[in-house]
Amino acid sequence: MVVRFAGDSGDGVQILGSEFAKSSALNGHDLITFPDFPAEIRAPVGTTFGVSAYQIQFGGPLVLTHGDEVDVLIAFNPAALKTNLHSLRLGGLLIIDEGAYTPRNYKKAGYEGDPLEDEELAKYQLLKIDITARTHEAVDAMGASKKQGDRAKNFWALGLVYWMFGRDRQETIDWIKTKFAKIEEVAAANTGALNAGHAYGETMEIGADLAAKPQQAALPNGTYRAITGIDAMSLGLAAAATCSGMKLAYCSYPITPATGLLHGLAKFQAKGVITFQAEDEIAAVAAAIGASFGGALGITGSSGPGIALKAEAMGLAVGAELPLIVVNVQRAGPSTGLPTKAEQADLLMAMYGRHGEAPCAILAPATPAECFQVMLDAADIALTYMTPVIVLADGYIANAAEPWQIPDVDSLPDLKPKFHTDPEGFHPFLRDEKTLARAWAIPGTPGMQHRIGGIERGANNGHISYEPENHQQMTNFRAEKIAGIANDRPAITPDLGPSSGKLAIVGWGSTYGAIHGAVNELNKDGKDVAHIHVRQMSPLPRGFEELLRSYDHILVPEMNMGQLVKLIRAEYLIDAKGLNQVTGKPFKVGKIKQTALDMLEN
Amino acid sequence: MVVRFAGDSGDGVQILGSEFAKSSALNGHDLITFPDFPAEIRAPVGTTFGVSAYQIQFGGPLVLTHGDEVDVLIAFNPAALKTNLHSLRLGGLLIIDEGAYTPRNYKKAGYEGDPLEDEELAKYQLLKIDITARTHEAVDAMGASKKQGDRAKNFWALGLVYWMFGRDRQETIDWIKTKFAKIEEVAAANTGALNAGHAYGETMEIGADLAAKPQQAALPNGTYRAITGIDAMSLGLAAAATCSGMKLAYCSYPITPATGLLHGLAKFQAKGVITFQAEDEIAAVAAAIGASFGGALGITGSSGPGIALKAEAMGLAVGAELPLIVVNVQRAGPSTGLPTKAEQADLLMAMYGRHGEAPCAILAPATPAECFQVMLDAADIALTYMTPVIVLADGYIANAAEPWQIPDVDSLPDLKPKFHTDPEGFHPFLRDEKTLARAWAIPGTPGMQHRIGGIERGANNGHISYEPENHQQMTNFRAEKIAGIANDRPAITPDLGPSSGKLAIVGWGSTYGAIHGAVNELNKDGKDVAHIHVRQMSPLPRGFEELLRSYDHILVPEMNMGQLVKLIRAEYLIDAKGLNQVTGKPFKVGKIKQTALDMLEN
Amino acid sequence: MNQQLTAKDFTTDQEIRWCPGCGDYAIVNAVRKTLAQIGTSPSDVAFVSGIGCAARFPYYIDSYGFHTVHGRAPAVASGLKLANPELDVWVVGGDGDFLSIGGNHLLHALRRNIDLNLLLLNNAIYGLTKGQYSPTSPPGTRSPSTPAGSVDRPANAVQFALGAGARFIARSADTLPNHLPEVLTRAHAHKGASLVEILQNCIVYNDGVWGGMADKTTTQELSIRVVHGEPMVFGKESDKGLVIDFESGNVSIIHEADGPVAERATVYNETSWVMANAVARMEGEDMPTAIGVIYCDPVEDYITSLRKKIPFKVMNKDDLKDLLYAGGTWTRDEQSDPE
Amino acid sequence: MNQQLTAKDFTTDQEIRWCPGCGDYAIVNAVRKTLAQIGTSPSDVAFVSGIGCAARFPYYIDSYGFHTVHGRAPAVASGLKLANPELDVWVVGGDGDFLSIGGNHLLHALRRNIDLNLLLLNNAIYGLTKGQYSPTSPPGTRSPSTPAGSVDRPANAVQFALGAGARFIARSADTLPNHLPEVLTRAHAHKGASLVEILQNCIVYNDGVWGGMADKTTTQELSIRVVHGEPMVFGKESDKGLVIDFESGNVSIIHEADGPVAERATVYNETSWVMANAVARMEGEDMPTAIGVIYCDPVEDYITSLRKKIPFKVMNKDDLKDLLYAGGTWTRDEQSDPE
Ligand SMILES: Cc1ncc(C[n+]2csc(CCOP(=O)(O)OP(=O)(O)O)c2C)c(N)n1
Ligand SMILES: Cc1ncc(C[n+]2csc(CCOP(=O)(O)OP(=O)(O)O)c2C)c(N)n1
Ligand code: SF4
Ligand code: SF4
Ligand SMILES: [Mg+2]
Ligand SMILES: [Mg+2]
Repeated sequence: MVVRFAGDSGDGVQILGSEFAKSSALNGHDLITFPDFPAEIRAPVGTTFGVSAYQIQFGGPLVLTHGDEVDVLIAFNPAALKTNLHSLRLGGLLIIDEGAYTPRNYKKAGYEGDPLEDEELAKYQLLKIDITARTHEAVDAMGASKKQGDRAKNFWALGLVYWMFGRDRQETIDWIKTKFAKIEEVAAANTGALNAGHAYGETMEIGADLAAKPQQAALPNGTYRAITGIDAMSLGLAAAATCSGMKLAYCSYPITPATGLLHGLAKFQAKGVITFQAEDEIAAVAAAIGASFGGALGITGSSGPGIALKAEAMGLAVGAELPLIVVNVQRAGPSTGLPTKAEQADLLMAMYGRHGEAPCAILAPATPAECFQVMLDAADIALTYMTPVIVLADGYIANAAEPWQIPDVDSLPDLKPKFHTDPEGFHPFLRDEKTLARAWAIPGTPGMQHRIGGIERGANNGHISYEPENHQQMTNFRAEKIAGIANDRPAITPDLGPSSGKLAIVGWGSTYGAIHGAVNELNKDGKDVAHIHVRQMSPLPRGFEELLRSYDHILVPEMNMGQLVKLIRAEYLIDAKGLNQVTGKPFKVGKIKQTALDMLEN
Repeated sequence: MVVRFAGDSGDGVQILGSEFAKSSALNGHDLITFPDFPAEIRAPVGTTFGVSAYQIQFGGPLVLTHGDEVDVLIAFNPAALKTNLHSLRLGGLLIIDEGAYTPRNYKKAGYEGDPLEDEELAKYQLLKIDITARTHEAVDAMGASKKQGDRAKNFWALGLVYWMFGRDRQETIDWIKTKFAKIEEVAAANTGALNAGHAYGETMEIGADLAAKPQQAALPNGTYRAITGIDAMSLGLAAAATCSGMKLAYCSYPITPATGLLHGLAKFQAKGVITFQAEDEIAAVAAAIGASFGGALGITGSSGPGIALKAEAMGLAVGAELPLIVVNVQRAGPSTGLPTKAEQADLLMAMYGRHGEAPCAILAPATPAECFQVMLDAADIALTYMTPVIVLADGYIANAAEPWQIPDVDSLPDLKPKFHTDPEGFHPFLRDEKTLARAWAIPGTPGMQHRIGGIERGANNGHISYEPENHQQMTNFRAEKIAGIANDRPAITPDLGPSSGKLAIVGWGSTYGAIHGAVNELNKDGKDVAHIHVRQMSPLPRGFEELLRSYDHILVPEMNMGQLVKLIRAEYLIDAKGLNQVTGKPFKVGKIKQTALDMLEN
Repeated sequence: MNQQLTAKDFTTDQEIRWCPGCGDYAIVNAVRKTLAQIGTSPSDVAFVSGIGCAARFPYYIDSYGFHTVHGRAPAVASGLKLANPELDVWVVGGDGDFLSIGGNHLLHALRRNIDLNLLLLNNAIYGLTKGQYSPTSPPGTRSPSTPAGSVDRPANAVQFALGAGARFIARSADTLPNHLPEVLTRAHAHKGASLVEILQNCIVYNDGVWGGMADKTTTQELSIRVVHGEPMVFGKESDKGLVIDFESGNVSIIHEADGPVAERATVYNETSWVMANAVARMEGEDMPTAIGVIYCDPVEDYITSLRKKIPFKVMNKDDLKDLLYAGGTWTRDEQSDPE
Repeated sequence: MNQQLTAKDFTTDQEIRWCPGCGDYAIVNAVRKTLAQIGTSPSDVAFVSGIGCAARFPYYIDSYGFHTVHGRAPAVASGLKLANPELDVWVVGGDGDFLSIGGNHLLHALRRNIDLNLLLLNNAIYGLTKGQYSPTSPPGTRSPSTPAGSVDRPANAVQFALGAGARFIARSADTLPNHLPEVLTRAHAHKGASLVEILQNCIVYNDGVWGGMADKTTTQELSIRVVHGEPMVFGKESDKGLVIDFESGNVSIIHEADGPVAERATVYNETSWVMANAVARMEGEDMPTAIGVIYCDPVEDYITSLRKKIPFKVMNKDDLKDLLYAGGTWTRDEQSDPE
C-alpha cells in the first residue's frame, strides 16, 4: 500500500507523514518512507516549487521501496495536485482539500481552469473534502486562533487515514501532548482535528473499498525503530566510538543532503562525540585528519561539491596512511546540480578523484537501516588498515526511512586499535605483515616521536625519500593494502535468486529496493534472474568475478551514466550492460523488470 | 650520443647543459635534453640531495628520448658521482673533477672511502682532471675573484666537450658577452675557462676514441629553436590568443612543475596576455572561469595537488558550459609525493575527478614540441564546444627540450569564436545543432542579459530547472557534446609500424619517445609491432577501437599503475595489458622493448 | 543609456524564491533602485554570486548574471573584471559565502583592491542549508549544529575588512530602504573594492538577530548613521551622541540631558581607520550599530595600477612572431637529406 | 619531565635541507631553545605545518610532526587540538602557506581562539617554488610571475590578525636570537590562538627584504621593541621614541635632542588594539618595525568554552544504548510467522 501526502511547505506534510509511518510500524508493517522536499526553504505559499511531499509504502512481508505508484494521494492544494498527480496509479484514490481549490490558488499552481473539473481526474477515485472547513469546525470552539486552526488540518487528514487503515490514535495523541506541551491550545487543536478526521472517515465510511488490505511485515522478533539513513549513519558512528573506545571527531561543513549527519552527531556531543563545524570542506577534512593524527577517529562528511573540495587532503590521508572516514551523501550533479535530488554519479570520483595513485576503500550502504553496519565496517577498515574509507550514500538513502531492529550493544564488534608504544625498532612506516597497515603511534606517547606527511616516505625508515625504487615499492604497498581488504572480508553472494543462471542484475547503493523488487517479481514469474548488490566498491568483493561469470548476462542499473558497469568491464572484461537514469528520482521497479525481460528475450 | 653533466646545484650544470644543447642543435643534430633538478632549492653544498644534473641525447636521424644509458658522464663532485654513476653505460667515459674529490667531500656524499679507488670504476673509462685547478690557472690572471674562478669551471668543462664533439665556441662566447655584459670580469673568466677547456681537450686528445660520431638530424628544412614543453605551451597559448583575437587570461598559483607556464606567460604580458597569480588554485580556476564568462579565454594550470583543488569549480564550468583550459603538469603523487619527478597518474582524475556526470575533453601532448599544437587544439575545442579542456602534460615533457620548427604565423588556424549578439529567440542554452555548443553572449553585449550558473538549466529556456526529464536531457547533451568532438577530429593511426599485426604498443603523453624508440628497434629487428600514441584522451579518438582490434596483442606502458589501459578495457572489452612503472623516472627504451619481445614470444 | 532607467529595467521575469518575509526582498529592491539611479545600461552590469539564499540575487536583477559555486564569487568576479574591465561588477553573498568558505577570496579581493562592489548579506546564519550558525552568529547561538550554543567568537565583517586592507567599507540594513541605496551609490562610486555589509533578517532561521533594527522607531535608537564631517548623533530625538576615547578606542554614549550632544559628540571622519575600527567594535547592550560609510580612503585600484605598468593590448601576429623567434634559433637549409 | 631539557632534546637526526644562509636556521634554533626552556616533554609536543621551505620545520624538531598540505596546517592543527587537547601544538608556515592559500584557515583559527601557537615565517616570497611574489611582498616586487613589478597591496599579518579577532599577536625576526625565544615563550604561555610573525630572510629569492633588520647595528635603529607598560624608545643610544597620535592613529618619531624621549614617548599597552594597529601600520622610510608582543588581551579559548558547555567524556555502552533507543521504538514478539 502506497500513500502519498502532498501540500504546501507550510502544511505540515512531513509531520503528517512521519506520524503515519510510526503508526504503520507499530501496526506491524514493514515500510519505507521517502520525504520529497522542495529545493526552496519556504517558497511563496501555493507555488509548485513550494510543494512538499511524503510518500510511504507499508505492508509485508517485505517492503523494498517507497513504491513506484501511489495508491492513495492526498493533495492539499492545486500546486500539490499539479506536481504529484502523475504518481497516482490509474484508479487510485485521490483526496483533495476542496477548500484550497480556489481560482487564485489554481492559477498560482499554473492551471488555466479549475483542475477538479478536468476530465483527467475521471481516471481516479476523486474524493473532495473541505478539510480546512472541517478542521475549523472541529477546533474553533477549542480556543485555537485562525492560524492554529489552519495549521491543524494535517492532523485532521492523519485522523482520516488512521480510520482508513484501522490505526490507533493514542500514540499520536501522546506525541502531540509532549511536542506541544508548552502551547496547550495547539495541542488541543491538533488532537481535536485528529479525532474529527477519524470520526469523519468513520461516518462517511471512507476507504472501505480500498482494494487489498496491507500485509504484516515478515520481520524477525525484536525491538525496532523507524530510521532514516542519515540517522543510521550517526548511530553507526556513535557505535564505532563505543566499540573502538576512541574519541570520534566529526568535522564537517553544512551541505544538503549531508547536513543531517552533522546535526545528528551534534546531538550526541554530551555523550562524547566531538563535532566541529569547520569554515569549509577543506578545513573539515583537514581537521578530521588532524584528529586522526592525534589518535581519534576522524570523520568528515559532505555531498558532491564538498567532497570534490576534499580531494587534495584525502590524498594526504592516503599518503600519510591515517584512518579517516569520508561520507559522501551524493546528490545530482554536476556542480550545484539538483541539490535535493539523489544520484549515484560520484562512484568514479570516489575511485579516482585524487591526483596520483591514491587508492581508498569505498563502501556503499544499500538501504537506510544498513547505514548503521556500514559505518561500523568503515571504522573497522579505517583502523585495521590505516586508510581513508569513503562511504557513498545518497540523498535517497539519507532521507528515506524503514524499520530497523535495534542491535544488542554487547554483540557489537571490538574495534580497539593497537597503538604502538614501544620505541624499539619503531618507525611510522613499519608494516603489519598481514594487513600492510603502518604502525600507529599517537602524539603524547612517550618516546615515539616521529614525523609523517605527504611527501613519499622510505619504506624502511619512514623518512622522506626521493628514491625511485622506494616510490614504486610504497605505491605497491598502498595498492596491495587496499586490494588485500577483500581477502579479509566476506565473498559476495547474490541477495536474491540463483547463484548462476541467465541474468544477474547488479546494483549498488540505493537502487537496492527497486532491483530487489524487480528480481522478486521476476523470480515469482519463474525467470532465471538474480540480484547481486555490491556494498564494497573498493576493493571489489572477493569472488565477484567468478559470480558474475556464472550468469549469461549482466545488467547494471545505476542512477548515473554508467559507473559501476565501467569498473566491472575494465576489471573483468565482462560485457555488462548499463541501465542508466539521471532524473534525480529513484528507479521504478517496473523499469528494471521490463529491461530485464527485454534482455532475457534477446 | 648521450652526455650527462652532474654536479652541485651551485656548479652551473644547467647552464652548461643548455649551452651544449644549443650548440648541438646548431650543429645539425636532433636532440632531447632533460634537466634533473634536486627537490631542494639549494641544499648544503656537496650533499647527494643537492645534486643537479642535465642529460642530453643528440644525433640523428631522429632522437626520441634523452637516452636510456649515458655515454659520457661528467661528475663534478663525489655526490654527483654517487647519484649518477648508475646511469653510465659499461665502458662509458667518466670525467671527474679531481679537485673536488677530497675526503671531506666524499664523506659528505656518503662514501666510506675514496670512490675513485673503488674497483667499481674499472668498468668505465675514467678520466680524472683537476678541473677546478685548471680553471683557476686559466682565469686567475684575468682579475677574477676566487669565487668567480670557482664558478667558471662549468665553462671549462663546456670547452672540453666542445672539443670532444668538434663544436664551435663562438655562439657561446657571444652569449657570455650578452649575459654577463654588466660584470666584465665574469664574462672574461667564463670565456677564458671555455677556451682553456677546449685547449686542454685538444692537447690531451680527449674523446678521440669516442665510439660512434653522432649523426645529423633528419629534420625538414626550416627555422628551429630548442624548446621545452613548458615554453611550447606558453607559446601555444600566445598563438591561441592571436588566432582567436581574444584576450587570454592565465590565472594560476605557483606549483612545481607547472609554475613555468605562469612565468612564461607573465613575460608576455606586454604583448597582451593577462596573467593573474591568485591566492590559491581554487581562486585561480574561479578567476579563469570568470574571465571566460567575461568573454576572454580563461586558462588555469597547476600540478596534481592544485588540480585536485580545482575539481569543484571545473564542475561549474561543465555545468555552465564555458570555455576553459586546465593544464595539469603531472608530478608523482599521491599528495605531495615527489614534486620534481614525473608521473602520469592523473589521467583517471582528469576523466572522473568531479562529482556528478561532468565530462570534459582531455588532450595530452606526446613531446615537448607538440605542446604548441596541443594548446591550439585545446583552445579550438574549448571555444567550438563551450567546454573545459584538460591538457595533461607532465614534469618530463615540461622540462625536456627538443628542436622545434617554428611555424609560419600566417598558416595558423582561425579560432575566432561566434559571440551571439541577436536577442531574438536567444537563451544561453540554445544549442548549435552540430556541435551541441550552447550560445555564448558576453557581458557588455546590448540586450543579451542572461544568467548562468551551476544549478541545472532548462534545455528550452536556460532557466533553473528541477524537472527530472530535463536533467536527463541536459546530462545527455553534455555527454554527447564531448563524445561528438571525436567526429570532428582526425581518426587515430599508428605513429610507427603496421596498421595491423601482432602487437600494438599504445601510449600517451611523455612515454612517446621511449615507446617510439622501442618500436623503431623492434621494427628494425623485423618484429611485427606498431606504436599507437593517443593524444586525445577524452573523447577517445575516432577509429580507436577498430585500430586496436587489428592487432593480436595490446601493450600499454604507462608511468602509473594502469590508467589508459583501464579506459581501453572498459570501453572496448579488449584485453590490453599494462606495463607500469612509478619511479618518477621515464621509461627506458630497453624495458619496453624487452616486454614487447616477451609478449611476442608467448 | 540616455533615457532615465527605473527599477523595472533591472527586474527579471524570474519568480522570487525567497521565503515570504525574508529581508532579501528589500535588498533586491534597493539594489534595483540604485542601479536605475546610477544609470548604467543593464547590459553593462554583471552580478556574480556564490551559493546561499543571498546568492540567488542574480536571478532577480536583469543584467548579466553568474550564480557560481559556494564561496568563490569574489574570485570569479576578479577574473571577470580583469578580462572585461568596463563592466560594472557586483558580487553578492551571504555571511557563510563571504566569510566562511569564501573568507580567503574576500580577503584577497579587498587587499588587491580590484574595482568590485561586494555586497555581504549578513543574516548571521546559514539560511539555505536550514539554519546552522555562521561565522557572524553571536556566541551562544543555538542551531542544529550547535545545540548547546556556539562557542566561537564571531567574525566582525567591518573589522575583518579593515584588517584585510579594504579602502571602502559601509554598512546598512534590509530595513533601511532609503539609506541602503545611498550607501550602495557610494560603494559604486568608489573605484576599488567596496565592501557593503547589509544586515539582513532571516525570518525563518534567525528572526530578529539584528534586534530592533527591523523596527522603525527602535532603529533610530539602536543604530547610528555615521556621516563624514558630522558629529555622531543618534536617537529619534537626536538626543544621544557617541564619543570616542581615542587612546583606548572605546566609544561611549552621551546624552542631551548632560549638554548639547551635537557639540560634544565626536565628529566622524570616514578616512580614519581608528574611528572605523572603534565604531565597528562597539559592543554592549546600549551601544548602537554603526551604519553608513564607515571607511573610505581611496587608493589606486588594481587594474589602474596594472595598466600603468603594462598597458593592455590585443596580441597580433607580429607580437606572436616576436615571441616565437625569441631566444636562439637556427635555420636548417640542406639541399639533400643529411647522412 | 623533570630534568632540564636542552635544545638538543628537540633536535632530530634529519639533515637540514634549507639553503645555506637561510633565516630559517636561526628560527629553528630559537624554537628548540624555547621548547627546552618551557620544558614540556618532546612527546607531548606536536608540530604541524603546510608546505613551503618554512613548512619543513617539523623534520627538525624532535616531537610529533605532521607535514601536511599547502595552506591547511591551521585546520589540521585545530582538529588535532580538539582531539588531543593536552598536546602542546605548534603550527609553522610561510607567508604563502598562512596568508595566501591558507588565509581562511588562519582567520578562523584566530577567530575561534583555539589554543595553538602559530608561527608565520614571513620572507615575503614563495621560497620553495622559486621566488614568486607573495601576499606580503612590497608593491613593485619583481618576481618571475610579476616581471614588471607587482601591483597588489600587500597583506599586513599583524593588521590581518587584529581584524580576524586574534587575542595574541607578536612579531620578531630570524636575526634576533634572544628576542625570538622571549616572544615564543609568551606565545606559548598565552592560552588561545597566538600568532607570531617572524620576519625571515630568504637569502636566495628575497635577500634583504627586511632591510637593516639583519644587521645588528641597524636593527636597533630600524626596529622598536614594544614592551607593555614601557615607553616606546629605540635606537642604539635609546635616543629615539615613538609617539602615537591617537586621533589619527599616526605614529611619529621624536628625538632625544628635543627632550628626553623616555618621558615623551607613548607608553605601550599591549592590551590596546589602537596601539597594536598603530604600530602595525607604521610606514615610511624612517619608521622602525615594531617587534615584541604587539597585542595580548586574552579571552577564554575555544576548548575551555566548549568544555564548560559540554564536558568531554568517552562514549560507553550505556550512552550508546540511550541513543539507539531514543525516539519511538516498538517491539515485535510474534509467536509464529505473520500471514
Ligand atoms: C562547496 C559547498 N559547500 C556547501 C554548500 C552548501 N551551502 C549552500 S549555501 C550555504 C551557506 C549559506 O549561508 P550564507 O552564505 O550565509 O547565505 P544565506 O543562505 O544565509 O543567505 C552552504 C553551506 C555548497 N552549496 N557548496
Ligand atoms: C596545493 C598546492 N599548491 C601549491 C603548492 C606549491 N607550493 C609549495 S610551497 C608554496 C609557497 C611557498 O611559500 P611560503 O609559504 O611563503 O613558504 P616559503 O617557502 O617562503 O618558506 C607553494 C606555492 C603546493 N605544494 N600545493
Ligand atoms: S531561509 Fe532565511 S535568508 Fe533564506 S530565503 Fe528564507 S528567510 Fe531568507
Ligand atoms: S629558498 Fe629561501 S626560504 Fe627557502 S630555504 Fe632557501 S633561503 Fe630559505
Ligand atoms: Mg547567511
Ligand atoms: Mg615565504
